[in-house]
Amino acid sequence: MSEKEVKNLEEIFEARIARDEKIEPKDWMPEKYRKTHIRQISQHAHSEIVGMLPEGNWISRAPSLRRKVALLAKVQDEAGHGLYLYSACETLGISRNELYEQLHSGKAKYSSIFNYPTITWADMGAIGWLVDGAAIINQVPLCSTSYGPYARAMIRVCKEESFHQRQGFEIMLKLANGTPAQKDMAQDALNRWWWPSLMMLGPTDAESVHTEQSMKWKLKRKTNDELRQQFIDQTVPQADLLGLTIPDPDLKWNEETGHYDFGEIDWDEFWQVVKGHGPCNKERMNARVGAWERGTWVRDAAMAYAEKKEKRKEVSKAS
Amino acid sequence: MSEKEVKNLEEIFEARIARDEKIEPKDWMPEKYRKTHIRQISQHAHSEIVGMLPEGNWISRAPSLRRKVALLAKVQDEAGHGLYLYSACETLGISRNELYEQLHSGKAKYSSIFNYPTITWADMGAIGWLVDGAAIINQVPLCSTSYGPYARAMIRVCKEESFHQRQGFEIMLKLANGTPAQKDMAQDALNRWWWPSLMMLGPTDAESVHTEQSMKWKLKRKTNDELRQQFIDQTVPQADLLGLTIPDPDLKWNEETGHYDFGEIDWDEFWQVVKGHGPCNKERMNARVGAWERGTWVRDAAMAYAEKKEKRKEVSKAS
Amino acid sequence: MNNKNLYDYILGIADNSLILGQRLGELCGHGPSLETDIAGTNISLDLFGQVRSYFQYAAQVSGDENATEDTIAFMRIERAYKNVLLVEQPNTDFGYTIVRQFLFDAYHLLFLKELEKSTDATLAAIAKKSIKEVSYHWRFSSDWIRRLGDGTPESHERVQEAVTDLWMYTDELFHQTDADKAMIAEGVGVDTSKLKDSYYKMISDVLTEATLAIPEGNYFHKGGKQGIHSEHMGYILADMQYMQRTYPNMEW
Amino acid sequence: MNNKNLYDYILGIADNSLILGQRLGELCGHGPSLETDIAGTNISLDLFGQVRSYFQYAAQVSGDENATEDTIAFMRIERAYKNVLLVEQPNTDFGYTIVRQFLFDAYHLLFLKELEKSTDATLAAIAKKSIKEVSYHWRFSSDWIRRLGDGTPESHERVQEAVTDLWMYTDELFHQTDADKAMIAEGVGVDTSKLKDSYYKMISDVLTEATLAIPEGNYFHKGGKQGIHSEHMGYILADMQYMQRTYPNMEW
Repeated sequence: MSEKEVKNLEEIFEARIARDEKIEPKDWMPEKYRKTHIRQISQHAHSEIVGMLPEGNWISRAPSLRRKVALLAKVQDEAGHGLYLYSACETLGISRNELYEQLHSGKAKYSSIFNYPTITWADMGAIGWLVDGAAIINQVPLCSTSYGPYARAMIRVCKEESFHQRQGFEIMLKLANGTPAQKDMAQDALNRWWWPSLMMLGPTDAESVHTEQSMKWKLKRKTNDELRQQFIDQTVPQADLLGLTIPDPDLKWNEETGHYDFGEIDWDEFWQVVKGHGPCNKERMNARVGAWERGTWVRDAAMAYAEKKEKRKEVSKAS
Repeated sequence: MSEKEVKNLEEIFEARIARDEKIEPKDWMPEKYRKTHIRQISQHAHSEIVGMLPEGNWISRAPSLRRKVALLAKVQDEAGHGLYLYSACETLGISRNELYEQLHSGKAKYSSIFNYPTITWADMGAIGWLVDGAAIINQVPLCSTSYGPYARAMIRVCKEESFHQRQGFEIMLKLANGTPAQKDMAQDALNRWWWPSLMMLGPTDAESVHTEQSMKWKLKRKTNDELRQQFIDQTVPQADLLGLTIPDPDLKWNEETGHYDFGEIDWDEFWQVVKGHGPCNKERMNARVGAWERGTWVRDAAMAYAEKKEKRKEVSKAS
Repeated sequence: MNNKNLYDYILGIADNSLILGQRLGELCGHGPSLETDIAGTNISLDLFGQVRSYFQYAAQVSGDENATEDTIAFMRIERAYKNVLLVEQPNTDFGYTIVRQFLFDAYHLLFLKELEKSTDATLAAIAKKSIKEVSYHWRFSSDWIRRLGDGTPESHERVQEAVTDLWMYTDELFHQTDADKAMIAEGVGVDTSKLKDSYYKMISDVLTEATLAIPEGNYFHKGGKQGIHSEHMGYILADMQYMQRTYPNMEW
Repeated sequence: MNNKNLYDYILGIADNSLILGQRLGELCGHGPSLETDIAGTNISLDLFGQVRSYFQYAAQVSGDENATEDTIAFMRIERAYKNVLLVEQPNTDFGYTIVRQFLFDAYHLLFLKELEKSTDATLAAIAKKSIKEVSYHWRFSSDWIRRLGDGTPESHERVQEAVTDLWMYTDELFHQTDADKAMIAEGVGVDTSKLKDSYYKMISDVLTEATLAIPEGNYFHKGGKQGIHSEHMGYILADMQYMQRTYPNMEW
């Protein structure tokens, strides 16, 4: 293709996006669009499957059968999200094995929040309430993003995430209205998860590298700081309802702006965790890579069996 | 050596044993004596180290610090017994690695009692009281057996075993005088360990293959049935003291014989366990072989390091 | 308790699902592929769902007004759990996990199809609902037996080892306790002795198709149904009961 | 409690021995040789012996007449355990076990030599008695570092990996809690900040001798001393507390 032709295609492409048309896998797309989407969708998919681990950690110890069933279902949903998102990503011409390879080698990232340990049952509440809460704020706008398969996957994901968030809030509510030991547990979980949840909305706008292009492609509709403010404004009243204290002495309602003011985020911690130095980065990667390696013989067997079956079918057809 | 010379040596040898003299490693001994001793001493050594496993199973869950320390010390003693006994066995011209090889391949046996699972804390009491009790009855006569290194090892072993037995009885006593839950636990352990403990004294005399020769060499002073009767006569009053019921409806004092009569032993079970079909035969072997295999690189490193050190010493001497 | 035998009988059924569900739950997020992870979690979910139905019924039957599905699930001592030894065996690898599942599913399916005919309406209803789920479990596990058995030489060897090792726990599935016998006599319980031939045929057919050898061992372990478990059980319970034991008498 | 800081300080010391002793206890009977099994069990025994002395003292200090060495050892919730993250790391293999031991022993020995000078006579006495034991632990672990580091290529690589992985838990040993600071001010506690240089020299010397590289990572984990543990801790406690939680208020 000549440069001019490409330029022409790009113009048509950008115009389609501007008209809110969906881009589909077979459509022409600029290489950068494809790469950016692979990066973001796969990062999202990886976050779902790494995110199974901190919650999976409490399945064997859930305090009631009802909670155990709900937690299993939640972690299963996350695996399901991983599956749709990997599939969406594969439509961009990359295989799931390549995506795993990127995760396992550390080339691809996943949400840093999952590098914090889940050390009490209340963490199951806090993750649902805060982490899924922040995730929804990140994700709802993606339901109308420009790339069709991603947008459709996100519609399904968001619906389930809302359910998870309510479930998490309900765990917190039960604890907050429980015995002193339970209330302590809830407050402690809020203390530990609050700041990492704020960090989930991404670095401050000044530090964020992908914002402008992502806005154009509708991979982003608001800046990180706007999303963070939205999350805080929405969450503070919920904490009040629970009777729990958000661990930020600078947090207060600002009549003028109509938003909550809040304290300084420890960005050093954020970048440390992103760089791989969070409390559980190593455990999470070991768990994923370990599962993958221990599973090699199983996947090989499934493939060999499928091939044999195929061959037998051909033979029986031929004869 | 001519046949006659051998015959002569054998006569001298048997005469020494008859005079209660000890046979030492450098002394001449008949090949059968050597083989029989390797078999018995290694079987005994293997029993000590396999015997670490059922008790080791409760170290992490011991109910008090005092009990945890005592249990650790006991299991450590067993490892120590293993060590003396392997050493005694090595004086007969076989290496510890060869002995392990025999254990791991299933060629060498160990006491079948350790193929039963330890499923409650009370099992720590029952093992000390009953299993060590039966072991002592088997072992005390060996303190004056004919082979010097074995006799000396047994003196040390027996001293510690008596201590273990008292410790086990004390665990039972505390449970028997405790809450109903504790008393149930104690009775349940007695129910499960009673019959296997009786079997520990070996098959009935009619079935026992090694008795006659072993008697002559002072590897045995009493028959299995005599030892079993001794164990029962000694243990029944202890059970009474604990207020526990021995699970044998046929058990009763016989004024005439001055011994307790007792019920039929399930020898089918005994032979099943000996043949490898006990509840934990496979687990025990997996644990031993697994530890050995996982430790290969460590033992190799220690050997390589020792060789390097030796070489360096030579080099520095030479220069 | 008026219905001690019925209570014990319900627990004898449900504890299998409880402990197997727990074992599968341990694996969540650690499977060989996302698809098997989802399936394993799904089976665990189904089993715990069944457990809840059984234990809610058992709580009623117990006559103890403080009994709930959770006190029954979490507050018993080890000797009071009645599951078979098979389901408590460890997740050694995917081969063992699948074989354990396969050997249980075949029994579970045959059992439920009979329990559906129970004169006890509640048990019959739970069975009816569960059959659909367990049919899927059986399809999943037997498909994987075929894949692994007739896959690569390595998978064949590994799954054969698991079959050989776990075979000795199959006979206990058909062992009848006193409560079982009493409930059979009343028409409530399933006479499992009548299922044994179908069971061994059902699994042998799949094993043969999967090019696997049917073990010839004729010694079997039992004890679980009497509460005499393997050494694995204590560790399962230590985790499973952790919260209820550490924070007793609270609502979650 | 009058002596809250002293109580917390004692627990801060003893919990390290408790959890490390527990980890070593898990290995009993599973070591690479009989000799290492005996040595590991012996170290575990020493550590639990020390724990008993510390907790008996803590029980006195607590002012709670129901407190005993066992209630303190077994009846706290996870967030109330004050051990460093290092000691709760898993027994991945013999390399990790030895490196964990080595990194702790060096600190432990330096610490006890200072604690021996404490104005608190009980702590000074426990320290004095423990120094002899811990000197042996240090000899054992540092000897094995040399053997593994300068043994075979495989052992070198494995132990290097363990050193690199566990290095990030060393800095926390010197982290001072409020209770630590208060006790230092009173002359009871050890000012660990003064031990840091000696510590890194002590371990670096052995690592160098063992032909191992000293990790260059300059990020470190902490949290254990504030009761924020790794995900391993819950499982350690589930086993360790199992009996006390399941059968509360009984004597053993």
